[in-house]
Amino acid sequence: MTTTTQTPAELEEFRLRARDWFAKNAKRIDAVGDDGSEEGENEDFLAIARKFQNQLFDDGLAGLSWPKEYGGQSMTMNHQRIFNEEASGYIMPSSPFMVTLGMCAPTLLQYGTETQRKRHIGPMLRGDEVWCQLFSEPGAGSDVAGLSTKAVQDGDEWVINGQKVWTSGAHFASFGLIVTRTNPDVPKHKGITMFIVDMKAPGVTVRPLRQMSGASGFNEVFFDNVRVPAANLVGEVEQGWMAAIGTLMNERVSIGAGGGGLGRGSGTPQFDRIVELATRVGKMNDSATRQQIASIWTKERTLAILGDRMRSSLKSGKAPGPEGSIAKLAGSELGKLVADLGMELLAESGQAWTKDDEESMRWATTVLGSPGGAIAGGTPEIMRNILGERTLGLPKEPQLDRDMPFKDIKAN
Amino acid sequence: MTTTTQTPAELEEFRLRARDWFAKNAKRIDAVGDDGSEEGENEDFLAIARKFQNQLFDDGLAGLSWPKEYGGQSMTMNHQRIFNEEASGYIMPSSPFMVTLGMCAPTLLQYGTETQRKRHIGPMLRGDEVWCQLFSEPGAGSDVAGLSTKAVQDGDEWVINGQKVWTSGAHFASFGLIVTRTNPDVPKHKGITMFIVDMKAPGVTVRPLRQMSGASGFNEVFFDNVRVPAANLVGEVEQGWMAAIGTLMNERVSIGAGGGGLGRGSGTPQFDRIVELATRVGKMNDSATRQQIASIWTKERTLAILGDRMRSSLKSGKAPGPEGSIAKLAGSELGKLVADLGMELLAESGQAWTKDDEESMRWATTVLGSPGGAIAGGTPEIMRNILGERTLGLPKEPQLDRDMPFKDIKAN
Amino acid sequence: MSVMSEEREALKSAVADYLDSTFPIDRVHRIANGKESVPADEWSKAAAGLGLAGLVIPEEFGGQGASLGELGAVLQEFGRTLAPLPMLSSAALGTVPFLVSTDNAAKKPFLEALAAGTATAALALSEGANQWPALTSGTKATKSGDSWTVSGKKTFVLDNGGATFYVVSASTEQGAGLFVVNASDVQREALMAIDLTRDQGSITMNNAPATPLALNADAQLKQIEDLAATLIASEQIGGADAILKMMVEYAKMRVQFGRIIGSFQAIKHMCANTLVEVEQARGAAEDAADKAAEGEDITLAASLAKIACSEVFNDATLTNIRVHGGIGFTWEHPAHLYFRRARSSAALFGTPDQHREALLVGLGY
Amino acid sequence: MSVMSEEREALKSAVADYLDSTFPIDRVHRIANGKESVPADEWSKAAAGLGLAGLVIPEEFGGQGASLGELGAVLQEFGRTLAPLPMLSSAALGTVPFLVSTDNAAKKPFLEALAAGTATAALALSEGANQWPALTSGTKATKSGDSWTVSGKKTFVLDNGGATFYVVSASTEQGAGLFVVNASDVQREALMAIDLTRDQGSITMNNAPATPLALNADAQLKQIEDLAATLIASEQIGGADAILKMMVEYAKMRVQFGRIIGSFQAIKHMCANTLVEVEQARGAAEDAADKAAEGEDITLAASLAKIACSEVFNDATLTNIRVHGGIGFTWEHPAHLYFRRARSSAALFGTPDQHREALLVGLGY
Repeated sequence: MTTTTQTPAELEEFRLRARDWFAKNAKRIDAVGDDGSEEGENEDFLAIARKFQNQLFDDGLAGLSWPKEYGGQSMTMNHQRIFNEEASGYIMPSSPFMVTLGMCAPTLLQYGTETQRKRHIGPMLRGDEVWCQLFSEPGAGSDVAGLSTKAVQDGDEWVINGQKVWTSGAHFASFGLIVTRTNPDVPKHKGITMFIVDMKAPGVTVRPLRQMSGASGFNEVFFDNVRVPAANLVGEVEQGWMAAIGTLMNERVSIGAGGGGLGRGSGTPQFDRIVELATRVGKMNDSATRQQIASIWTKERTLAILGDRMRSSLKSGKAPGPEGSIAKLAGSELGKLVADLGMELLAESGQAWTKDDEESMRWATTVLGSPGGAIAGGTPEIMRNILGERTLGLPKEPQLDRDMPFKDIKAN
Repeated sequence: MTTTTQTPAELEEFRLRARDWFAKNAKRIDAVGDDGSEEGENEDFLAIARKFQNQLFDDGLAGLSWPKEYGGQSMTMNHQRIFNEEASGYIMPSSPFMVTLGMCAPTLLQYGTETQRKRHIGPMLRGDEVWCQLFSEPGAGSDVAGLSTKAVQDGDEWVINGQKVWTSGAHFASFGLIVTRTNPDVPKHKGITMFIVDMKAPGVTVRPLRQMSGASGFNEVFFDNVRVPAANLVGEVEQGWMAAIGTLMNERVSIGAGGGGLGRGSGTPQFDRIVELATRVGKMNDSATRQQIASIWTKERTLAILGDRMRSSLKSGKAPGPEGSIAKLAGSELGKLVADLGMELLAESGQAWTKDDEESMRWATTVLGSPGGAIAGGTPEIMRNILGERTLGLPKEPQLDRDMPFKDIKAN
Repeated sequence: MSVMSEEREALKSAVADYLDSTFPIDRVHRIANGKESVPADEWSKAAAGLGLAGLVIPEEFGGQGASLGELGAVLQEFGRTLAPLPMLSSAALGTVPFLVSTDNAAKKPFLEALAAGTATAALALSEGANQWPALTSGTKATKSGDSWTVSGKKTFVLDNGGATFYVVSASTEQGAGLFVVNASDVQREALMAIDLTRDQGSITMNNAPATPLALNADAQLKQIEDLAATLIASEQIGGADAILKMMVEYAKMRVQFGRIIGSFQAIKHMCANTLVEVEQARGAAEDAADKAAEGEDITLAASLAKIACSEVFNDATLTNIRVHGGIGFTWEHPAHLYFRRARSSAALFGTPDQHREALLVGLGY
Repeated sequence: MSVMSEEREALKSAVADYLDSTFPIDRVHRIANGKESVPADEWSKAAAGLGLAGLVIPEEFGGQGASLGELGAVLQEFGRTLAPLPMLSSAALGTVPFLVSTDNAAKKPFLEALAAGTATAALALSEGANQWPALTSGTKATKSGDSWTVSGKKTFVLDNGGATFYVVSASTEQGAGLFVVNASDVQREALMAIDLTRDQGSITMNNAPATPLALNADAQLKQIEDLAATLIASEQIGGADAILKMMVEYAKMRVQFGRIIGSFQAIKHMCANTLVEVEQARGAAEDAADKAAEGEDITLAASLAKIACSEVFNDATLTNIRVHGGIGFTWEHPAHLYFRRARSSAALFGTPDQHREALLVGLGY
């Protein structure tokens, strides 16, 4: 991140430039609840997103605060903030690039070799390279450091065997950042190494993972003797855990800050949606319903205030605080409240509906998506541990596995 | 407990006898919420309770299922059940004897010497001896086995030093069951010994412990070189933990089963009380209020059903299950619901009132009593541990102190 | 913490054995996904073997003459296994209206067919969402000579696709009536349903020939609604109990951070809270079923059971997914089948909010 | 996660130092128990030293001319310490009506006395429980010649016992009005209060001489209610934050089962949940105070703040007792002082339920 100063006039000029760009290139959000984030991540949507990102890059509006030498604009966080402000109200079809730009690229910028950065950051910013993040495993969910995918050195290459899971975008990604176990004889956090892996390499199998709602944005990825050149090592051998933590913290900031422009604006879409439903079923005068609807408004507004405060705080140069975890917990509570009230208001028609009743269908999707929404990206229990230990300074639980060689740890 | 069979006619005869006795000797519950349990435990109330218990004993209705040789009636659990059924609807001023008869006497019956039983059980049943239970300590609350009150043998006596807390009735008790640490060099559960202690002995100081509500049913008890004859040992030296667990389980069954007749009957007193309040403040037509009032009814009824099922289960000879802990958790949830709704309905007058407004005063007492009600007798967290580990069979947490000599354990 | 009689336990256990061997959850999952189907004669075999189809049908009509308490116990097992047989829809909901009716001649042929398992009944009361107890105003029954016909539309009918005949409420010139209509005389429409293990649909009747079961039947209809709430609650508590076991089993097996996750208080307490809710709701469900068996007024007990069982089933199925973490919200895991069933059942025969309101009315407020 | 300016942080910190040294919680506890009393000149000393009494009074009237944002920050510190000084009652609630009024001549003497700390004001709006926003119908103001008198009764007045004068709402022939009435002209009655750290009472006025601050003042009264909710919310969030710190401190120190109890997930997650609530409510409280400082319409923001801060303060004070276990519900422990304050503040100037209803109305529904 560069920190050159800029005059208010320069910033204002930039704002007008961004405003102009959005007016020309983006679609306004007009439907209730339509913030562009629910369109899924299929190939069609990827094409739209890529075109959008290409344009952004070509017009010098991608990677605003990233170094010029890798394809960024070397501008300031203030430019980014202004860009985000102008973006609100427009549909930003950027979700296929969230992992690429929000998690993988920052990790490469920090831990990658010069060759890796020169090679990849530009295409990432341009939307030409989609990346995925290969961390979670079936046996290592909340306990990411418990991973067991192996990488073994073989001459100038490493050979990877194992399985990853919950990989967003693996089915259209060109590359992935993978963490592997390269030394099982040291404690679990100490034997982990990170690589760049070509997702089209022989031995990589991507299988979509269908969620309970029927959606399948996640994948399982199998590695069967996948060979990776030593040049693809990210950071040092057996130092991959720190890089992985960095990636995960970028994820949290990225989700929290609204993912480089994917902010949901200042509206109260869940409130609007529930009011529409309550009005339709004739419950807007029922005080029990009203209390709950008002609670949805308060939670949504509070989350918006939290987001604003987080952005001002980041803007003023403070280190990111616990806001990401707080927002995640508050967000899943809001999600549950909305799903529960929606089901109560719809009554029988929330659980069975005619084919043409798209509204009930959408509500069912909301209800079926809400449990996963609370878990993906870290369970509420893990969030509470993070807040309790890192923010409040409460002691960790006795950790039986912390100093034990990985191979001796009790596992699934 | 004797298990002699009895004919239906004998039981019916007993029922009529009990019914007759209550009609002659007890007062009917007529005021809403007045189940006799809120009258506190002062000396006046003790005199009333003692008179009542004397009469019960003299008329052969105390200790129904306990052995005749110690002053009981050697009847069956069916007699006890019938007695309890007949008791419902009457005020039972038995609370000063709950600890004595529900916890201490059963422990003496199981672990005491023949001399101890002959000496104490009769006077306990007659209401002449009130006992207290000296388990909790300031440093050992949820972790009762972490107690540090010491007992050291000195010839034919033991010398006790330390402090106990949360002792109900210590200010009018003649005797107490105390658990002490007699060996700090073995793991914590293994160095505990139980004694009978004369509460009037030199060196025993009882200090009432005022609760946040202003009530003071509990005490702190200090032991300063209190000498106890070796004959007062209950069970074996260093085998006191098992006896203590027994006492605590009796407590749970006793509370759960309605404490030998102190059952709350089949009514819904909290519901009745909240309906009265909601009616008075004109909220009985407000649907948000109605939903909550109905929830109070459902929880109260569910608790009553739980109690009935527990009694039938005990009656049919099954071992007591997790009902005590379940009822305690459900009961404190109900308490919170009632306190919260009461405060919302009273609005400003729940937090300030004129001297003659006894209703507001009573509500304030409810609100201020509710946090303690949830904690006393075991916190919700401990209840959940018990249910999770004993009932569901989930593994215990890593216990760092389990096999460590007591003196090496980290303490407050 | 059950207080069932030994005979009832024995029946429950026989049904459990049959369901566990015939409909293990993997098979239910395949059936839900349309990869396998239930043999057409499975129900009549179960009827012959365990007497499930005619469980509460009096012996004089070929049934077992068991009480509603037994029916509740059996429904718990169906709820536990999600077995795709019309136990709730036909042997419970579709059958109780006949028990409520006093017209022996009218009900005889239907009950005999039901008891044999050669026919299934479906209860068709609802005329639309957010109306509970169900209205009858949208369905008219008309008498012409000695015969009745019914016209109108009913919806949210369980196991609609397989029903042989329908028990339909309708308005007549003398208040509400209860009629039987053959499936061949109605037009069926399938609904999309959140519950993948039980089909649901609506029927349209245009002057469909109908056999009257009861006329001037407002009181009977109320009784049927109460029984329906009680019976579905029994099924719900069975599901919730299965889910409690599922989460506990996973919590005892899954390792993270070098420990069995059930040793973490967060997980342990989620399980304990579910246990607390389950035991309370079980009490409420069995209390209602027992009162129904005794012929007592179950207005309050039914509402209590439906509230408690809906809430615990909803809560437990969500908690179970939380305990499982990622794997719990995949399509392949059976957790969502129960999650879906819970949300469906909670909405049928009165939502918790509707029953709470009904409780206060029933209590005179 | 505060986003306060440095100046505001400095003021907050100076006030914190003063309160921590002058009113440590042990002393507050003794004062609450009547074992010690606050020196009569403490408030005027604080007024002279830190300028607390006249914090938001314009400089032309002898005050500091600070914004409502600063006032909110200072009130957080008073909420944190429960300091028994009339900061909320007089310097906040008793002062804002004067800021809303445009009658400079009328307000001058009162504001000067307030700023000097030689007088304290009390806001007397309420005429009874369960009426929010407060009615004025029970209090009549009558003009005779050039002078006004007020008759009626007001209640739930904070720091009633020490007030020098009252700001009273009353009905006049032309709508609602706002008046100042001297304490010497009213009859005071103390109320029993759940909050032991702040007295509360009612006043009866019989033709009490009154100075009008605003007539036709319905809009101003609404504004004062919104400001009152915002200001008490600032105090509440300070209290909740103190309680979060108290529970965390105890959880880091107390040992059971050979472990610091804060290492148990049950305790850790209680603390984390409180943190989550506190940070959200802090955002809501500061957002409302900042909007008020900017002169924006705070109808919605004030309700949001009052709801969030009431709920977190109530929840946190209960959780804190749970974390403490037995010791937490003893009289000697300060936990209950906050528990009591929380329940008092939640009920004043609109309960959470009342504000939720108001929010929907404010949003046009």
